[in-house]
Formats: sequence, C-alpha cells, structure tokens
Amino acid sequence: MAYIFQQILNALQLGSIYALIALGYTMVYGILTMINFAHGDLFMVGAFFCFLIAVYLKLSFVPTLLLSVLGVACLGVVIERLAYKPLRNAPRVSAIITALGVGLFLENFTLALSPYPKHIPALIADKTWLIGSVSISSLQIIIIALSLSLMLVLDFIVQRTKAGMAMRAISWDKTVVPLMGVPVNKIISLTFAIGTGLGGAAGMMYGLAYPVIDPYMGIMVGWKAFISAVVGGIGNIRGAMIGGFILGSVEIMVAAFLPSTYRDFVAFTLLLILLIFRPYGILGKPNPQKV
Amino acid sequence: MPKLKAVYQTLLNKWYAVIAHRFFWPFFLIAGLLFSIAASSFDLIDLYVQLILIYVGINIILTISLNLINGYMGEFSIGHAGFMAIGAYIASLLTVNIFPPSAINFLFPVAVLAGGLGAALIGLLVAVPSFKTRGDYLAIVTLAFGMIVKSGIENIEAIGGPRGFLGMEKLTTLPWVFFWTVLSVWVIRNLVYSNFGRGVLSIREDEIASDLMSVNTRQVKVIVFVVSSFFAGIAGGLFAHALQYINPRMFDILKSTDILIMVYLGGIASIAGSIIGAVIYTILLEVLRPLGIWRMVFMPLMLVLLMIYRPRGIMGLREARLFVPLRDLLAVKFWKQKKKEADDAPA
Amino acid sequence: MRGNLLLSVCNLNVTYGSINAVKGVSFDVDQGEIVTLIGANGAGKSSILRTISGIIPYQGSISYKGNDLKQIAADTIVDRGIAQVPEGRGIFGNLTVLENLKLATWQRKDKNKIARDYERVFALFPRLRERKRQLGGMLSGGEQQMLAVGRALMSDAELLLLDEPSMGLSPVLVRDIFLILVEINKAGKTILLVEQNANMSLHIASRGYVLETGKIVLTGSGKELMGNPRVKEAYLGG
Amino acid sequence: MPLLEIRNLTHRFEGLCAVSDFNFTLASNELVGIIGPNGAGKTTVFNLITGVYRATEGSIYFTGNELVGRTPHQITKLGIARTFQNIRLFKELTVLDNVRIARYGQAIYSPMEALLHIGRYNAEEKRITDHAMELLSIFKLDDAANERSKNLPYGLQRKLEIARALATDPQLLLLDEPAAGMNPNEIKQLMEFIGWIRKTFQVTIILIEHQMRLVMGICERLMVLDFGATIAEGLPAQIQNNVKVMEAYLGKELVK
Repeated sequence: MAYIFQQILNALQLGSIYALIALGYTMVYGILTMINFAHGDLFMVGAFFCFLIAVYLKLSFVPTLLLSVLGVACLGVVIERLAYKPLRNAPRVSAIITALGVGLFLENFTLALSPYPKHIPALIADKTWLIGSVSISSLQIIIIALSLSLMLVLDFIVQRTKAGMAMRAISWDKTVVPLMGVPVNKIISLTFAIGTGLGGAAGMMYGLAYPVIDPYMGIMVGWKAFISAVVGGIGNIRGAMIGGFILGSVEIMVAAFLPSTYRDFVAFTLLLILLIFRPYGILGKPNPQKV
Repeated sequence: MPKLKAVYQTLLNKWYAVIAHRFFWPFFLIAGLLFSIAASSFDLIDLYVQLILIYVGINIILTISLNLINGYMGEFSIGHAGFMAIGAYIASLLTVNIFPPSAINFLFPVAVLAGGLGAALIGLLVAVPSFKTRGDYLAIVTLAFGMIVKSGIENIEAIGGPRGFLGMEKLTTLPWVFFWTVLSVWVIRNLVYSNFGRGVLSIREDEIASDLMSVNTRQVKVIVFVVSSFFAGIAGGLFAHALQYINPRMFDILKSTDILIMVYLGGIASIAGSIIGAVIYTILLEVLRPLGIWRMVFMPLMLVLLMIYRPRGIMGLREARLFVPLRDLLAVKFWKQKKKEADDAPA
Repeated sequence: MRGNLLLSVCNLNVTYGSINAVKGVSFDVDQGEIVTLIGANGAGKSSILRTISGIIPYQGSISYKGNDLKQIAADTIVDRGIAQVPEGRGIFGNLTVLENLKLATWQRKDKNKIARDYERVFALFPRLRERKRQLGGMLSGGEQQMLAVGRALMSDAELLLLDEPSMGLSPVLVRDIFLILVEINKAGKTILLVEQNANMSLHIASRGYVLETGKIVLTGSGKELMGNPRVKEAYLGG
Repeated sequence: MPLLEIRNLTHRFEGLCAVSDFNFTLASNELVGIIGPNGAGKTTVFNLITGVYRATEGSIYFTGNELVGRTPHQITKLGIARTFQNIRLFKELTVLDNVRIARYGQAIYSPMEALLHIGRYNAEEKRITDHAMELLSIFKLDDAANERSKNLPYGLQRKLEIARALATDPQLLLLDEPAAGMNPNEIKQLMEFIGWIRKTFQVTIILIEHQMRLVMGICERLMVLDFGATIAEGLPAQIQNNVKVMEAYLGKELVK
C-alpha cells in the first residue's frame, strides 16, 4: 500500500513537469494553431540556464527560477519574431518545419558549446518527511506546488484578464483583432513569453529532480509532453494538465510493476489506444466541418 | 540582345521537344545501371563516395515515399523511421538467420522485398486511424507509432534489444540501390499520375468535397499508406545491409525529422523536389563534415531561412516536366488537335 | 452644401499578386454623412475598407481629418477614430457578448464614458443585454450583426466603416439594421457603408459611389443614383 | 417510381433540430427550389441526401435505393451530384484535374495497374481525359484547362464547380445557392444557364436559394423551410401569396 502511495507521489512529480511543458505547447497552439516543436528544446535551455545561473552566479532557488524563466521567455519571444512571424500567413507545415529546425538548432548549438552532460547543484536543502512509510522530499513538494500554482495562474490569465481575452480572440480569428485596436503582435509575443517561460520553469524543475542534464534531454520529454497536450485535447489548458498527469502516472506505474524498459512501449501504446477511441483528446472537441 | 533571347527560346523549345519524346529515358536508365555496376565492381570511384551515393539513393526512396503522405495527401506523418526500422529488421533477420549463406546474394532482393511487405502490412494498420482523424491528431498517431516501434524493438532480446543487430553482409551495392531507387520513383510517379493519385491530391485540397465527387477516400488512404510504408521498408532493408549494423536508436524521431526535412526542403507534392531535397541534404551533410558539430548548427539555420523565403520548399507544388506523363502535359494540345481534325473532316 | 471633410481617399490602388483589385479610386466622406459604395461581388469594395483600416497594403493616399494614415499601424487607427464592422461580422464566437464589446475598448482609458457607452449600446440593442453572458457563436445571424455594430460603437470612433451588414440576413432584419444605422448617424456618427444591397443602402445614404471592377463609374446623391437607369439595370433588378 | 423520395427525415445536432419530419417526392426532370431564411435547414437537407451527415430518423430513396447509411462517394456513384454554398474547388489543382477527379467513380482499373501503368490504365486514362476535356469545352473552359482553379475569376469558379458536379454523370443535381454573390444582371444570366444545363444534360435539379427573384423565375415547384420544418410547398405563384412564407421572410409584425 505504502509502495503504491509512494508511486503516486512520484507520478505527481513527473506528471506536473509534463503538464508544465504541455501547457506551453497548448498555449501557443490554442492561440496560433501552431505546433511549436522547438518547445522541448526551450525546456532543455531552461535547465541549462538554471545550471549556468546556479553555478556561475551562485544564486539561490528563487532568483535562479526567476532568471531562468525570464531568459527562456526572452528566447521564446526572439524565436517567434525571427523565425515564426514571417511565416504567419504561410502554409502551416512550413511553420512546423521551421520549428523543427529551430529545435535542432538549439540542441546542436548547446551541444557545440557544452559537449558533456552537466550536473545541476542542489538548490534546495533536501529535507525528507516520512508519513507512515511514504517519504516526501521538499523538492517534490516544491515541484508539485509550483506546477499547480503556475497552472492556476495561467488559467486565470487566459480566462479573466484583458490580455487573456485578446489571446482568445486571436485564437478565434486573428484577422479581425486589429480592428478592435488590439496590438496583435504584442499579444502573440506575450503568449510566446508565457508559454516558453513555463517550459523554462519545467526545465529547471526537471533539472533539480533529475540533476544530470544534456542538450538532447528536451527531445523525448518534449515529444512526450506534446502527446500529453494532445491526449488532454490540444488548445485546452485544463486538458494539458490532465494529459500531463495521465502520462506521468502511466509511466511511473509501468516502471513500478514491469521492467523499466517497457515504460515507453506501454505508455505510447496506451496513449495510441486512447487517441483512437477519443481522437480529439479528453477535453478536446472536434471542429465541426461546415459544408 | 533580342537575338540572344530568340536563341534561348529555340533552345528551350528544342529541350521541350526532347523531353516530350522521352526516347532517352531507357538510355539514361541503362547507362546509369551500367555505370553503377562498373563503379562498384571495378572500383571506379572511391568507396567512401560509393557509400554516399548509396545513402543518396536510400534517402531518395525515403523522401519520395514520405512525400506521398505529407506532400501529395497533405497529412503530417512524423513516424516514417518506424516503417524503415521494420523493413530493416525483417530483411536483416532473413539474410542473417533464415536464408542459407550460400544463396544470400540471390536472395537479397527477396529479403528487401519481404522487409517492404512487412512494413506495408503495418502501414495498413496506421491507415485505419487516418479514416477518422486528420491533421495534428493523425500526426500524433504516427509519432506514437514510431516510438512504439522503437521501444518495441528495444524490448525484443532475440533481435538484440537496445544493443542492436549485426552480422549482415554488405549486400547493398550501388546497382541494387540504383534499381530500387528507380523503381520507387517510377512507381510513385505512376501512382500520382493515375486516378488514385488524383484522389490523393483531392484529399489534400478538400476531403469532404473529394468524397462527394465520388472519390473513395478510404481506399485512397489505404493505398497511400501501404505504398509509402512499403518503400520505407525497402529503404530500411537497403540501409541495414549498407551499414551492416542496426540498432533501434537509428530509427528514432531524429531520423524521422531528417526525412521530413528532406521532403520540405525539396518541396511538397513533387517527384523532382523529393530527389533534389534528398540529394542536396545528403551531400551537404557530407561536404560540411569538416565543420564537426557546427555542421548541425548551420544546417537547421539554413532550413529555417529556406522556409522563411520559400515556405513551400524548392519545388513545392511544382513538377519537372520530365516526370509528367505526356497525356497530362499535352492534354489541351491533344484535345485541340482532335477537335480540329473533327472540324476538318468532310461532313 | 458640404460639411467638413473627414476622410479623403485619393488614387487608391490595391493589388493581390497579379490581380489589380482596386484601380485608382478616389472619394471622400464628410462629417455627419452616410456614404455608400455599391457594386457587385469582386468589385473591390471590401478591399477599400481594409486599406482604410490599415490591414492591407496599398498605393495612393488616405487621410483622416487631414492626417495621412499610411504609416499608421492597424491597431492604432481605431484610436484615431475609425472603426470597422468587417464582412461576415467577425464576431469572436468563443468570447461572450460582453467580452466582445469589451475587447473593442482596448485603446480607451475613459472608464466613465465606457460605462455610458455600454448603456447606449444596450439601449440600442436590447437583445444584446439579454444575452450578454452568452458566447458570440451562439447568437443568430441578426444578433451577431447587432453585436458587430455595437462593438464598433464601443470603440468610440467617429467614423464607422460597415462591410455588407445585410449579408445573409432576412429582409426584416436588414431593415432593422438599416434603421439603426440611420439612428446612429443622427446621433453624430459618420458612416461609410459598403453594400451589395443597393436598394437599401442608397435609400439611407446621402451620397453614393458605384464601383465596377475596381473603378468608380458613377457617383451622386442617393436619390440620383436610385433614379439612374444604369444602376437600376444592374443593381436594382430592372 | 419517383426519382427521389424522402420520408419523415429528421436530423438533430446536439439536441437542436436542424431538419424535422421532412417529406419530399421528386419526379424525373423536375426543377424544384428549396427556399427559406438563413438557418432554416436547407443545406442540411442537401448534406443528408448526399451522405455528409447521417440522418437521425427517416429514409431517403433514390431510384429505389435507400441512401441513409451510405457514404458520400457511394451516393455520388448512384447518380447524385452537388455544388457548394461557398465554392469548394480543389484550389491548387488544375481545372482539368478538378473535372477528372469527379470521374474517379467511373474509372475501371486496379491500384496495381495504376502503380505500374499497365493493363487498362492507358485506355481508361484516355477516356477520362477526353471526357473531361469534352465537358470543359462545352462549358467553354477548355482554354483554361491547365490553369490552377484558384486563379479563375469568381464567376468561372462557380461554372467549373457545376461542370465538376456534372462530370460524375448525375441524374440529380443539387445546386446550393448558385446565385450567392451575384448582382441582378448576373442572376439573369445564371437563370438561362441553369435552364440550358437542364436541357443539355437531361438532369433533374434541386436548387437552394434565398434570392426569390431566381427561384420564382425558373422553378416549377417550391418548398419553403423555416426552422427545419416545411411551412409551405406548391407552385411559385402560390408560394408568393402564402402568409406563412411572408412571415418567415418579412417577420410577423410586418405582415400583420
């Protein structure tokens, strides 16, 4: 029993990281219907920023987090301006391929600068509490709490604020939005800043939880988070959270009861089956085709 | 100046006439085949260059087959390397464990073919979700499929699991690559310029309208996925016997990304584009090898720039006249001739 | 007797690729007028409105209250006092009626006046008040058109550009919308109306221009144009 | 036997009744108009006939075959073709290919013959291409055969869409608001054009329109829909004086 609770806790930890990345995907997709395939690599850059700041500036947890998020958010905005904005009216796949290119660029550029895996120092005093025979670490609590609160903040921004209203309007029809006096480019930049900033936060969390980082770490995690976003129903913020937690739980549970090499196999097979039965994800709705 | 223009125009017209007659196709093919045989048996060219040519051929097969799904049909498949893996493992298992070593040279095409058929069978399975979902959701299905294949192979100890599989002889030679490449280009071009091919295009343009214009969209999708994965499997078999070693990581998402890049670099829905894309990408990677890791920094940058300035790729939605059947190329001309003959005929 | 010049369009050209959609069009709108541009599908009417709102590039000059609009970004043109009701209404179906109205106040800072404007819009369109918490996508075509007009009023513009407000509405609704336009005009807004429904728009317009394949071919007061045999033949059904 | 017989057809979207208890009989060579205000369910009726939507209740018989449950391409093959309210051509494809695609159901060769360009392929392709060119030349579109259809002017796109529908060899042609975006002058031409098509291709036509001028001018019989229900049917002259129809179009208050 305790074992199961322990695994549930692990699942929550991994799931909240997936959920954070999935949120970034969903943000950008929901508003621009563009899959930002470089998102997983921005997550990786977040982990590297965290490493740089913690090692060279020797800052503590909170400033490191803020600086990493800010750094990745800026990078996200720059990428949007330089690489995606020129393609806003081009065929959708061109933007997707560009995003793939940007992702490859980030991976290999990081690799060129830092050929060996790096070790992130512990930024949080590692305390562990025992409840019954279940152990909870301070890091786990921080990761889960931070993810959940970021999701709530994001949901608030999109649903309740004026900027969020503009984002939703852009997602519906971005050609009409300027007629309302809304500066579309600024709102899109803001969307990218928030989306990629969340990815940066996730990168740092991941780096603290699994301290060895390398330039290719974003690929697999990124694709998995993308799949979570789709499973939840892409474009849907709550769906991304649900999808992230589902994927995290499935992976941890498979690893707990089967040989760990089966993890990806079972996880992806389950997701595939789910998608075949619910093609638009758990909270997603099919776009009714108008004839 | 005008004189030069006139000369240019006559030359262009001559060239079109040559293309229209197409008498040189067989010569070209025979010459290519002879050259590839000679090159590989008498070591006319450097072994390293031969290997690159082999990769060029394999990449053309991969690109053209993925272009069928992503370019002609307008779907977005990101799991092409998965089909390649299936072909590679089936063909390797056959040549290493099943076929008698003495007859291996003769049975090699059978092994490659079996790899292709195996991949085609799986392609049939992937076609089924495409009946219901489109766009991003179908992309995820193919992505998940690619990952399942990779992690599936990693968990089968009998074929080496994550360590990979070796023991293949170097059976992939230049002539074989030439043969399979020409075959795949020819077959896919044939498919595109047929009733079914037009069905594929109409699905890209507007699936509902296509169904309402009597196109059996399910049938078309099945054909596309089967043919595309068949050739990916063929490419896998050739790849395994060129490298003589395979492991599951070779067929991961990065490999699929490579193929995607070649498709969109060359341009969607174009045979010529696929060939150009595969050739440029493969050769550029080799030429830039001295740059080391920075090569992989510059390549994506170039891709991004290309997409910004030419969002549809080099040959996007255009075709070299060479690959267009005469009937389609000259349909209007033929029609006018016929009409004129009918008018001229005595009543 | 003409009033103050508000909007002046001079030698406007718009091209899409190789197609020349608007060819050297010039016209002007005075303060307090209702001016209509009529013409068939593809005559270039919508393109003209889009250039005024700054969302498509053009050659030629457009000036508003004597200021050239060429270098001004689309989202600040609204602030200058020009609001557009786009073709097909452009309602955000995923926002509520209230949010749709609120979005149009993006550039405005005058809180008190905004509150008064909500009341004015709801007084003009009581249906919108009833449905203010509903999603824009759930409204009927007529309600959406009301919302689109209401939204343009919320941006507190002096000049309203309307792109085919009658499109896809039944005759009774078209009549309602046009009556409201007259009312809005009387309350001080200047209106530039683009329409295929020449009958209705010439009826309420003080002046009209007839566009054919990107050129202005006729101009005159609403009454004059209605009596013109060429207009009768082509747009009023003989 | 009637050409088309619709019995108690009902269709609901998420509880909303788009079409309710629709009954309709059509004889060969008729030209019938369906009119009604926006959102009355006219296009839904077309979507139900052509199999885009599956009816919740009721049945549709065409030359004795039940259509409910069949896929759109099967229905097209039985002899029903349609155009769309907002033109849905295959934009990036040539005019010729747009028409040839509509011959998909008529071509007889197997995928294998297509892959290798052997067997019946050549003869069939020639037949399809000739037929398509023939059709295009009847519509005076043959000079534009190699043009991408998106480059045609609006009027020609409408024309091509009708040509494409006729390429499926229909017995019944469904036209969805063919006059959308046309001025009175163009509508007059369109009326002649529709009459000409009817004579030349011997097709039965159902026409959706809310431009009264057009339907009154050419239709032999009219159905009026409002909120998914049939509120009137009969000869154009009868419809014109029908109170219910006036209400639907002009609003209740106005009529009283």
